[in-house]
Amino acid sequence: MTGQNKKIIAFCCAESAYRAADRAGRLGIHYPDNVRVIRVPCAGRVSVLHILKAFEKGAAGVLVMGCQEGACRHLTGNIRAKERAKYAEDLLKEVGINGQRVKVVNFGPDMAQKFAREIEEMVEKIKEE
Amino acid sequence: MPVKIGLFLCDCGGSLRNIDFPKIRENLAKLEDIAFVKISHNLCLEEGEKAIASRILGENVIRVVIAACSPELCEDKFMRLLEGLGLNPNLLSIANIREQCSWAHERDVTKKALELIRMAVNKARLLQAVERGEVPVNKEVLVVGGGFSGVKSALELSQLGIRTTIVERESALGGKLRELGGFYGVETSPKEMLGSMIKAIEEDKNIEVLTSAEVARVQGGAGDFTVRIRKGGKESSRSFGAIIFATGYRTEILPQDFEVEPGGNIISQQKLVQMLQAPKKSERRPETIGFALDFSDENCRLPTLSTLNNALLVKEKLGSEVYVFCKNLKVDSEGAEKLYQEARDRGVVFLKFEKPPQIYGENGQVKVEAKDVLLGEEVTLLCDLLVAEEKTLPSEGTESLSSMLNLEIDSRGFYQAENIHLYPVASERKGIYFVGNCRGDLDLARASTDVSSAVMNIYEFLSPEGAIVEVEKVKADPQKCRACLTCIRICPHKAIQLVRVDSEKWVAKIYDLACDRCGICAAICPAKAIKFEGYSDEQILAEVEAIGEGL
Amino acid sequence: MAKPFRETLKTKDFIVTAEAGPGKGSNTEKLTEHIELLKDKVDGLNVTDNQSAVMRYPSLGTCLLIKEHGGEPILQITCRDRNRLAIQADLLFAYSRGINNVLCLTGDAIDTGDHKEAKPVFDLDSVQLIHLVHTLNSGKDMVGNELDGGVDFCIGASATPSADPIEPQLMKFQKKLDAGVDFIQTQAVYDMDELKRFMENFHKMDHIEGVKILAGIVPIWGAKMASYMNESVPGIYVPQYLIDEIDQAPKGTKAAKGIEMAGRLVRQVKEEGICDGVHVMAIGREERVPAILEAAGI
Amino acid sequence: MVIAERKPLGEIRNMLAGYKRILVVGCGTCVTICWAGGEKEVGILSSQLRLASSKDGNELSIIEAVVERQCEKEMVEELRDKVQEVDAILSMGCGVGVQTIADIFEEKPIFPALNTTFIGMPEAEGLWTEKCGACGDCLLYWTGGICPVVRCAKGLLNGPCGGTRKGGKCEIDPEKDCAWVLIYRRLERQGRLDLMRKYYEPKNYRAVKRPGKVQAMQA
Repeated sequence: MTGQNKKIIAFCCAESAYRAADRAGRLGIHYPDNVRVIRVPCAGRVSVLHILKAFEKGAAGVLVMGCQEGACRHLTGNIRAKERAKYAEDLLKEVGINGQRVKVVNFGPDMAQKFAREIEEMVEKIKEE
Repeated sequence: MPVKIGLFLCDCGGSLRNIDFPKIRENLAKLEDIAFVKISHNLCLEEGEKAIASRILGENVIRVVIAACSPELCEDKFMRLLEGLGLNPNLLSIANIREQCSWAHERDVTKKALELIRMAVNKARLLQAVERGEVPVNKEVLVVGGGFSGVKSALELSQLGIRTTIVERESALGGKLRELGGFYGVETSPKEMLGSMIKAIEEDKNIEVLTSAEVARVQGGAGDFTVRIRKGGKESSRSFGAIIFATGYRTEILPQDFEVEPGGNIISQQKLVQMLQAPKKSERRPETIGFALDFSDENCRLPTLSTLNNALLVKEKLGSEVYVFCKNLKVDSEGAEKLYQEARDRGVVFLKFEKPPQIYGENGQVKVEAKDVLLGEEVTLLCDLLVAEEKTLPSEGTESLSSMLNLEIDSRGFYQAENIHLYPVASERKGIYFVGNCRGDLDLARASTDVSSAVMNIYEFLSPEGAIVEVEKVKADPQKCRACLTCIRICPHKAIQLVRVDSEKWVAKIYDLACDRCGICAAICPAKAIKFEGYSDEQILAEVEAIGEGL
Repeated sequence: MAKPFRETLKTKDFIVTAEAGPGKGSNTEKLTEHIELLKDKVDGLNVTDNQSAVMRYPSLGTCLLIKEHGGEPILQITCRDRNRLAIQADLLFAYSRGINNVLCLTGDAIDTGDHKEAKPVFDLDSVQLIHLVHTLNSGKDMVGNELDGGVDFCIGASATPSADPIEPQLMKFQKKLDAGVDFIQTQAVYDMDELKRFMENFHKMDHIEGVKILAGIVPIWGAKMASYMNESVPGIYVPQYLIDEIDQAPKGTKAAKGIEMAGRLVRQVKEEGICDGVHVMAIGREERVPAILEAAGI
Repeated sequence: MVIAERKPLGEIRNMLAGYKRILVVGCGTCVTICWAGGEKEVGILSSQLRLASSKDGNELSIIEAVVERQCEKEMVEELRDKVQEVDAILSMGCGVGVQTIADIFEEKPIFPALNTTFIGMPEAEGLWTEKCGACGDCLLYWTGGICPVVRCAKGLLNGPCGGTRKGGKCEIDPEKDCAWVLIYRRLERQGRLDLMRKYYEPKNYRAVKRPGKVQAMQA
């Protein structure tokens, strides 16, 4: 089931990554269209269960996009996201899925280029297998 | 009766050409809980809003999905629109089919748009209403620290009709006001300013002053702090709606910067002021006085100010030679530039150096050697007195107070503002504010602006509208909560407390006023007891579910 | 036949004991060689009991071997591998075969050995073991039953002079003295000042009449070996200056240097009268013990 | 509080080999508090199992449930309907929960998803350490409230052993404080060092006849 329809789910923090995605659209910066953005109030809202369920429902890759470290309005949101992604990676490795398919990325609200690049990178990664 | 969902699609004036709207309508109209699918060109304009209103009122729709531009732009407007129609604003789900779909890709993205809308529809099915309500808020404010900032805060709050209590550790109010020599360029001297302030405090029935008193413990959250105050060996507990920290700063001479032991003819600014104000007959009038500045510490706004003030005071009272050794004089404080000019006019000599000068004691005088950058040569000066450079540090107790209240402190030990640019006076805990020098070295003018912005914040916070919140938007279910304390320990805003439910079981309670809606607790709760309405696990997973469905 | 160790303790002014470490297997050839080599040169020959929790030929078996060769064995018993029933039975058997010196030890933890998944016993600890031997000596077993045929053991224990912090160790040492011991064989000592301080403390303790202290000497044969011991052999702290000294010795002369250094320690203990004797633990290099004693002028 | 830790997925999948319909049961008490077997961990393990089985191409249907307290018969009884629909039960409770379920639903095979490790307390966020070994004869009164039976690697009553490392660390682990050095320091601070000087008889290791039983008087 996984990897078959090659969807990527990006949990985007409303304060930074989501705005970066909007900005990419506004600036006409294009990126692969198999990403589905889910808006969350903070990267710290994304739990390990969400990441695993995303894979279970057919996602080929999951990105958790939060603010720059130190710039999180909730102080520890992005750091928690990083720890949880590490836990999710171990859980996926146990299942036999390449841990690289989960990635935490730090954004400023204006990093439109970076948003597009991260999507392309993940699309490349899921093509390899 | 299945949930009735009204679905509005906006083609942004027909500009979203790579989305086939009729195809989407035909696909989604089939779903039985979709009441209607309305395509329009300009939902953001007056006309579009009327269209939404008429369709919603026409059919008994209880959930609304709008596929349009980014929620960052249109969410608030549509929520207010729904509220106007008597529909709870949280029953709205938005699909971003413009910035993150049509504009983000060239080729036809009807399939992606459909999937984004299905995601929004799946989420909409599970949305629950969240009522707004007023949280009872204690209208009294606690001011910790009775220096300039503390007293000024109390006075300004009182003018807005807010009762305050000042807790001052020393036996009298005033703090640094009692030590400073003068605010040159400001007519009233610190003494007179303090005097008038204290008179105003005494006459003001809105302000209660507790001197030689300390904060022992603080519990509760924004709008409802329970504070135990220790005075004269006894502890009493009071409750307050907000707390202002105005605990100020302390200065310290850094002995290791000098080969010579401080004391004797190396003195502090404060000692110089005492000598000038009450010169003892016995002391010989010092011929030359030197000031040492910013050897080791760049942030030295206050030392620069007190150096300039005291240099002019010396010129006025003693007329002795005055030298100022500095690396680069920071004159960004209010009126500091003018002060510097006046000092130059009065004959104060400023010596600029790269490396810190060498300082030796020599038969009762202080010898200072430094390479003057402007002259480009080694300069040696003998002074009768050297006023040493002082480092500004947070006042004692900042460390323990901050850990008691779980507040962040910055690398130099001062209180850490939540966001140094946008909310410099707010802490990351709602209802707790920092003013004046307890958050970094600020001059008088900056301290006053701190006070007024904190007072404005508090006024708004304690006003009736300020206490309106979305009630229980993030809620811990008492049945499922195991009181494992995980959420309480990790909440960055300290918005969760343990409370007794019907007087026997301990559960976690999230204080709506203090909660900043980040959801970190909901993600970490091992019992999945915390529901974040609008971003609950079920709602997020419903969006994920839509991704599998495809066309 | 060698003199009983209890007599030697009373009469001899500088007592020397050594340690025979059995191998892993039933072949006792090498062991016998060591016994033959050492039995006449030392006043007592200790036998380790699964040293460092590594399974080996049993301590009791080796003691019998020593008896057969006319040596004076000192049975070491640890509380790690046997519960109170097994220990009492072993002691009865040992005494019945003429082994009447016992060194009561707590024993190294299972984790330091090669059977890391074994169930540790530690039904008793070293102090309780000393009390147990006294109970048996008085003709009764641990729960008060009369013994048909008693025992009379000469009892020894160990101590750690260079422990850090030292106070808890001294309290434990006092408990052992209170329980009553005839001799003490300390853990490896390298720093003579530390040993002297330990002895000063010892003289201030009570129940020390007639108790002989033998300083533990563990020769080092190389820097790597010494730091390994520091890291993973319990109770051993080789100071850096000694590690550097052995390190500087050119390749090939490490053995001689080790012997010389050990000999120097033994001589210092003897000449300065710090302790009543030494206990040389050559851990796998028993053949070098005679050379060490020679180097020390014994 | 009982502390437990989840078994590796591989070990769990080996147990479940051949079973098509599984009931994964969490427990809402101790193992929720120590993040091992609460509702969230039930979701995570179930998701892992579905992912793994779909990856290997064999179908597996999982029902998720959480019992308030798995060591109470009445609470476990509520699973009866769900148990009918499955071939095997995977319990995420502690060893007691697994066995309570096993006793009630004897016809269905029951598998533990956790390793019950010890009775302990939270040391830091996400970190629990052992404090009590349930030996049935508590001696904390003379050790200044530090249990040597559990926190000393050899469980000595007349400690410390000769193997303590520099700085009062334990023989088996340089990071771990020697329990007896901790006891010494605390008793010293309280001025009760005579408690440590006293000789203590060998412990009665059968204070509780195993498996233990406690019969309270009728309240």
